[in-house]
Amino acid sequence: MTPALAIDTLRVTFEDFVALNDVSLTVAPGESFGLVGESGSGKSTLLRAVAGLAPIAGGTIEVNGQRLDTRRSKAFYRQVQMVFQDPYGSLHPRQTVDRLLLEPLAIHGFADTERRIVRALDEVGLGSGFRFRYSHQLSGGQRQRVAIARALILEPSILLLDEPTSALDASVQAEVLNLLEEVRAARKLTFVMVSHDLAVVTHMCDRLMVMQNGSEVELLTSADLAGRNVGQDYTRNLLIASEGFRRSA
Amino acid sequence: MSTLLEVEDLRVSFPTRTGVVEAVRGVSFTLGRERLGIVGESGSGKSQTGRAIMGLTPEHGQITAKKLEFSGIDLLKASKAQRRALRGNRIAMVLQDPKYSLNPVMTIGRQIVETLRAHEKVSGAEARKRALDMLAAVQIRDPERVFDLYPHEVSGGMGQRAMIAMMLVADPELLIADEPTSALDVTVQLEVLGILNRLVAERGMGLIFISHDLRLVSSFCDRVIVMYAGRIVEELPAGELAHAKHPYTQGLLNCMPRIGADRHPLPVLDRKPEWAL
Amino acid sequence: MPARRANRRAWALFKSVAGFLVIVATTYLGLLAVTFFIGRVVPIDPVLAIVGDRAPAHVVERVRQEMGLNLPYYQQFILYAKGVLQGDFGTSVLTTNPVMTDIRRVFPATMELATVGTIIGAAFGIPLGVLAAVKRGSLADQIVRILGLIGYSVPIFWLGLLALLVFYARLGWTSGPGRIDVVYEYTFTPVTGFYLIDAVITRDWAAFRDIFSHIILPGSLLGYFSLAYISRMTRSFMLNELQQEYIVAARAKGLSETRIIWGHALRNAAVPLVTVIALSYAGLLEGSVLTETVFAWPGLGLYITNSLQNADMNAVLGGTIVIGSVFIAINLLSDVLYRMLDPRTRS
Amino acid sequence: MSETAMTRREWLLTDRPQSRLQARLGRAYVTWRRFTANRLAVVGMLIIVALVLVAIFAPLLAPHSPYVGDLAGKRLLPPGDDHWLGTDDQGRDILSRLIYGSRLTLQVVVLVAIIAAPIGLLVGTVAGYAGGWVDAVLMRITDIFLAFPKLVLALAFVAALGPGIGNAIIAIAITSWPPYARIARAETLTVRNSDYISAVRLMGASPWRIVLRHIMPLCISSLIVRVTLDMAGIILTAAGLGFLGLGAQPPLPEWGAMIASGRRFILDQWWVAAMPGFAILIVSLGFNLLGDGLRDALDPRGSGQ
Amino acid sequence: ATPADTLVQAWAIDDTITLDPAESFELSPAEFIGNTYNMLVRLDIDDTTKVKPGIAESWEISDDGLTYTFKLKPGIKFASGNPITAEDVAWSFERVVKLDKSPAFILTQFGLTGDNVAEKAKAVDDTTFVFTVDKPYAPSFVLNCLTATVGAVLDKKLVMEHAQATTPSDDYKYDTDFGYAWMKTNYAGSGPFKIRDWRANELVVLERNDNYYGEKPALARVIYRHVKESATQRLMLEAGDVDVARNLEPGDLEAVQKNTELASTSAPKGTVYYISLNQKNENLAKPEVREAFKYLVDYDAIGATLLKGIGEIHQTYQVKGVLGALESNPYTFDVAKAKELLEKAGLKDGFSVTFDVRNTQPVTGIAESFQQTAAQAGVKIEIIPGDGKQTLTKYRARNHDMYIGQWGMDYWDPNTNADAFTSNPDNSDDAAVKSLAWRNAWDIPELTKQVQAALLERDNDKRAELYQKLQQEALETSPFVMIFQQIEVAGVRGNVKGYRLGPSFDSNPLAPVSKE
Ligand SMILES: Nc1ncnc2c1ncn2[C@@H]1O[C@H](COP(=O)(O)OP(=O)(O)OP(=O)(O)O)[C@@H](O)[C@H]1O
Ligand SMILES: Nc1ncnc2c1ncn2[C@@H]1O[C@H](COP(=O)(O)OP(=O)(O)OP(=O)(O)O)[C@@H](O)[C@H]1O
Ligand SMILES: [Mg+2]
Ligand SMILES: [Mg+2]
Ligand code: NI
Repeated sequence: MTPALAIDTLRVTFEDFVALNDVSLTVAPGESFGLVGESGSGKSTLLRAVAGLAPIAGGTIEVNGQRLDTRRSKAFYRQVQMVFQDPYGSLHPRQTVDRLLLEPLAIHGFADTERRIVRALDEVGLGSGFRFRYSHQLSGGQRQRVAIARALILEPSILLLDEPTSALDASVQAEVLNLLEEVRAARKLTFVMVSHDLAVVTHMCDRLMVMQNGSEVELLTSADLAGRNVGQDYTRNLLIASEGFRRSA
Repeated sequence: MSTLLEVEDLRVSFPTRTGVVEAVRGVSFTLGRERLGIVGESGSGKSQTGRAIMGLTPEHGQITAKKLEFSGIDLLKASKAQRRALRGNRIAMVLQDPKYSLNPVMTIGRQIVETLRAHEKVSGAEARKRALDMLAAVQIRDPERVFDLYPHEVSGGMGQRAMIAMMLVADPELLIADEPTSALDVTVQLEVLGILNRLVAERGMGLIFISHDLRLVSSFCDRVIVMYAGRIVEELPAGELAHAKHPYTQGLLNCMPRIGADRHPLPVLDRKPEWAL
Repeated sequence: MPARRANRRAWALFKSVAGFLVIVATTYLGLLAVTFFIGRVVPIDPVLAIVGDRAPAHVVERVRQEMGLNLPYYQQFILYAKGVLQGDFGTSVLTTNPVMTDIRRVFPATMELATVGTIIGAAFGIPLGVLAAVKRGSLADQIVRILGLIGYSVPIFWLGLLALLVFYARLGWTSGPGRIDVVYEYTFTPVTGFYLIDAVITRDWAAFRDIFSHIILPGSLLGYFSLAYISRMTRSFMLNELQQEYIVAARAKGLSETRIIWGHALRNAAVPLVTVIALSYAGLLEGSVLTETVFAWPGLGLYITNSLQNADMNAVLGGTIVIGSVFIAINLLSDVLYRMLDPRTRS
Repeated sequence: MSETAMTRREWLLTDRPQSRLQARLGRAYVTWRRFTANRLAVVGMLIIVALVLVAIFAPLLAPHSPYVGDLAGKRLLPPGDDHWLGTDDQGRDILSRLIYGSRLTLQVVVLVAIIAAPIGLLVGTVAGYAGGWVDAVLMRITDIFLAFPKLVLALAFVAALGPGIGNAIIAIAITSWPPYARIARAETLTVRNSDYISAVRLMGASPWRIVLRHIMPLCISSLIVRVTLDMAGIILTAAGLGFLGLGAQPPLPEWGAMIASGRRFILDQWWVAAMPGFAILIVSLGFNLLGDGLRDALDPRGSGQ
Repeated sequence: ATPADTLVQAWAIDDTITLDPAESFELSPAEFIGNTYNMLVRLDIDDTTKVKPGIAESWEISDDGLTYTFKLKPGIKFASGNPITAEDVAWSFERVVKLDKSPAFILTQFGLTGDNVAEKAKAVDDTTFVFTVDKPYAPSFVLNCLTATVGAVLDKKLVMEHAQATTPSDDYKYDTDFGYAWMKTNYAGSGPFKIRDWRANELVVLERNDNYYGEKPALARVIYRHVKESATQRLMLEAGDVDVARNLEPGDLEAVQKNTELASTSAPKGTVYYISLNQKNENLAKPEVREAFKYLVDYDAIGATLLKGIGEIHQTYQVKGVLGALESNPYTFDVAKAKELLEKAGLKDGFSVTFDVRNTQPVTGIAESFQQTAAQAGVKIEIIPGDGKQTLTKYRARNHDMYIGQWGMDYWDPNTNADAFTSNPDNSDDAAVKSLAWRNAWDIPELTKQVQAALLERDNDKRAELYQKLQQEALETSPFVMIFQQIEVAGVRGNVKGYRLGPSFDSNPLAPVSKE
């Protein structure tokens, strides 16, 4: 079976700075794959490189068996979509939800826009009451739902999620995570999800990669992590830290 | 334990064009030389509570309280100058994000010295020495170097330490920390908390620790206040978090994913209108 | 490893210097081309400036040939560019001096005036802007705003003449048009061309007083215009800074409002203000034609306009290049100042 | 929820608009309310509205002919009963000239705005979004225009095109777009790497689509503000050109030209220059107040708190 | 206040572009040169139809009218101390002719060329200079021409010390520049004052010439400050920062006249203002239209307002005071008459026409007034304002419809204006002589011949008659609507004595001026 996403020795540099250093990974269709690591370790850069938003200096990316050019085709964007970290920054401040959702349909020339918009809003649990609101009239969680709806409206097979809940309250986080799981199940999507929160990643993903300074530290399954079965000290430290403050420490 | 701060029926409201927004609606608590955590979701009024105590409520905001007393001083009656003299000297506050809360065009050293000199008449050399000591106390390895650095030249964790040093250099009795670590990486977060913990213990300060992370607060503080929509819905000792009674508190605890616990879907918080009453 | 880093740094330095040179060179080339183009499209016969209206036709023809105006345009441009590249801006038809000599004479006059104007504008504009921002919405804010807006909106030659009428003719508080009284014309020796400085250098205090009383009126007038701009920008920068978190932090430290406003907020607002002041300075340098007319000030603005009206393109080009250079230099300087004031940009 | 129970205001202010139109109107209404909360801004707007009305109804309002005067009998009369604002050096009624001149003033500012602002907007956004050599080339051109003494440039253009109000407008427009380009570029730079633009890119939108439909609308509000604030400058530049004889053609009652021709009498017949001066002052003030108000209303950051 | 021995004048001197008499042809330098140089003969400002001795003590004209012999005053010196000899005179003539700058034609029209000038303008001995002309011109014409600044006598020794060598070419066949480069900014004359300093657009400083042979001026120094604005000049005059203001407009002039501390003086100048109608425009080419336009100027109103004090209505092209000037102002503002004429021309409903107008006063005001009055007869005039040089460029290229112009005499003789207004030897586009008549495409072979004839009429009275005839003809048929003759005015502080203005700019004398 061809992997949904195959990355081989991917390298991204910003001027002289190496943000991603020869990272390789494969994600099977329908799999949910996690990326963890401290701030600046290159997690977002990896996703952006796949999406064509970061300059690729070396290596290859294959999506559903097809190698990507530097210039992405329109067809590519129907396979791969992305949800960004900051719900306050990823929606155009001057556009209504309706307009936001219409845009991808217009670009790709879909005909039955009305039906699709209504369905997409339903799918993310926002009634049509939200359709003509501006983003500033929405809460963080609602915004993130709109962003997810926007990503899904083109019916991609791969969804890239860059810390989709880190800006949200814990209670809202749960709702969004649940929503993501639902749509994944319903649409048989492949997820690549970034988070700095180990708990979130293990909750959502089957396998995960730990990153540091733009390189891979190790590849683990969620079960490994739950069983504290990790190979590297760096990962172990992350694990300990995620358990909260210990007074004696 | 002597009481340091007494708050009774604190209310903060903001007149806006669409009506009056009540950010804090009758909050009461007392604080001794202990660590008090305030948790609650975004917009629940945690920060405004802290700022009201500091006297940093935005100008058009209105504060009322039956009692707002800091070690015998009635803060509501105190003049502007008196309050200013208290701030930084006896009550201090650490803000969330060092990236925004340090003055970008001043060296870290100068900003620390400035606090000191605003409250005490000390010579330049003396002030510098005390600032360096303070930097060392927040476990900065090379204080001499960091003293002359600008905020953008240090990492987030380092900046937050500098912020703490700046706020503690005049030896306050009460420290309000408003989400002091939520902008930091998990590993760094713990280090900073460790420092705070030690300073509070050593200097015998009172601490109000504001955060939205229930688990973090309960592991760090002695007592926890849970706020919802400007009110306190529950107050409990940190250790008894597991036995929280209020459904809001319970919901907050439950909805977080846990490593190893396989809960699909996650339980979600079902807000009840009566909580806000 | 360190060697490589040093190398890289040298390379980066080289790149930025080279980039800067390319920018300056292309800007100059653009200025040159545009000026040349203007010289050709202006429907004024440059020969007229030399021979006048009453010259016989054969003299007109001869002068036209002497000036090379019968050559094809591209040849004229090459000749023109060649001269300029060799630092020869030619002679001004109107004054018969080499253009650079003229400019060396008129430019300090304009620069002195603009400097005084900017100093006045900044000295009053910044505090007023700060005041308006701190007391946002108050009466003081409105007054500063209206004062500034009037400065934006009033025709300068009108205000200039009124000022002359009041302060010079009626009250006699200041001296009149010109840079210096004729009495001093032959005792006072210009050194740098900046008369105030020259008077200090030569310790001619009587002359200094006279020069000062001449410059104060046009200087204040220009100062008012730059005040209008500076106070407005100061206000908006200050409002922005006062919203920042570090102001809250400064308050939390117990600093006095004065210190917070002047020491923290303004210190940060100063960073973009430098650019604003530089821009307003540049604006005064080139935009003072009308003031110069009213105050009989022998400056660059008049020189360029006059030259343009006579199609004296050498002079126009020289003046333009000088203003362009000063513009570039001011930009550069404000960049440097920006860097000095804002530690984030030095790394 | 029943429609009838809703007041119009509630309908506009609802956070659950039912249609595109309602959403748009609601947004406009909020902006309008924010704007009207600023009293000075309302004053500014009233001034501009008055200007427009005066321009429209000039023939009804003007008591005399703006063009025909009585050189021999009524020259340079001080303000009085028949001529409220006095007469000029051709014996024409200044008030009538001012009233008709409002048409020209409007024409100047409107035309400059619709020529210069779009040029600046396009150059700035394209340069900012494209980056690389496109940016370098466009910005170089902008810099050259900026480094060029503005008056020389305007004079040259007017000289080349021939004098007259239309050409003065073109000349002013040509010299005033570079700052707009800079603003638009700066704004574009801040948003071009934002997530919401990345999101549009991820949809497969072409660069042109992104610039035209997503970036430009963002720059427009700050541009509108800036243009409004520049109006005074534009009127004054037109006046300055008029002062140098390159603006409006006589006998057009262009305010700047009126000041220019009246300035000869400033010491003895002050009203000839002062009246158009006041007119310019008031209208500029109006535009400035309006611009200030618009800035507060359109910029969500500066408002509210 | 100004120093007691210094006269400070505020004046727009931005037209000074050279101080070399061989090249200078503008107004303000004429005054500087007139006061700092000497010519063979000078204009008598008390009777402007006459000339009086300058450097020449006396002169004789041969019977055939071709040879003029000048006897120089003995023992006189240049400001440098060098003696003035006939050789200096001859050399000055040679220099003018060989350099051949704008005003050179004033001398070369007598048949001088680079090749023959040495023969035709010759020093016989130290004090005798002989000038030979090619035709028996009217002596008044020749002598009048010699009063022009181009006839200034230069200090040959001094100038040649600063001369630069040049390489001869087809255009310029001489190996020296005759001190041309140096003379642009320097001085080598013998007048009552010498030029000490000239800073373009800033100031000109004249200083007493202690070597002057005549009566020494009372003033040690005269300073001209460049001030353009009339209002500014007036303020400076009132404040006492200048002693004389030279560009006062009617309103300011009136105020000066009312001020008891100030006085004013004025003199008609040799400059006329006119509206010209390009005959290339078919409407304007109709004789009735030309005449009608002369009825459409509101002369009285303009004269009483816009020109008050600075000009007087003058409908002929020769200025008052010059030989043969015709005093006749037959036209008045008469719309009915104009309409009648237009109807005769088949333009009953009027027509549209453009009007190039320089953006200075009083021409703009006159143009606007004309625009209004012409509209009454149905003529729609579109004014095209422009900078001076710009409208002039267009005018010289005959691309205008109407133009409002100003014409200053080249030298104080009726020929100059007759030649400009009523002579057009060749009306083709590439004509060699481009007079004002040519610029307006007014083809007048007959009048051109008359102008030539007047030049050779040696009897002054007859000559005057010829010119009057020419003017009468122009008055009726020319495409020139003559409007006024300029009056130069100066506001003067009360303590200045002896300040007066002459008929031409080179005859505004400073030597008699003193201050109390
Ligand atoms: N456009 C860019 N230009 C220069 N450097 C960049 C750019 N984008 C990212 N980087 C650098 O690349 C490194 C990796 O960044 P990245 O955003 O991928 O980190 P991350 O793992 O997502 O961190 P975080 O958890 O903070 O989001 C960082 O050091 C960052 O500074
Ligand atoms: N200046 C203000 N004007 C009007 N309302 C305000 C103002 N500042 C705060 N509020 C409102 O007060 C309420 C409480 O705000 P506060 O900042 O205390 O929340 P918080 O609990 O600190 O939330 P967070 O976790 O997001 O920091 C919010 O609903 C907020 O909208
Ligand atoms: Mg990231
Ligand atoms: Mg908060
Ligand atoms: Ni009337």
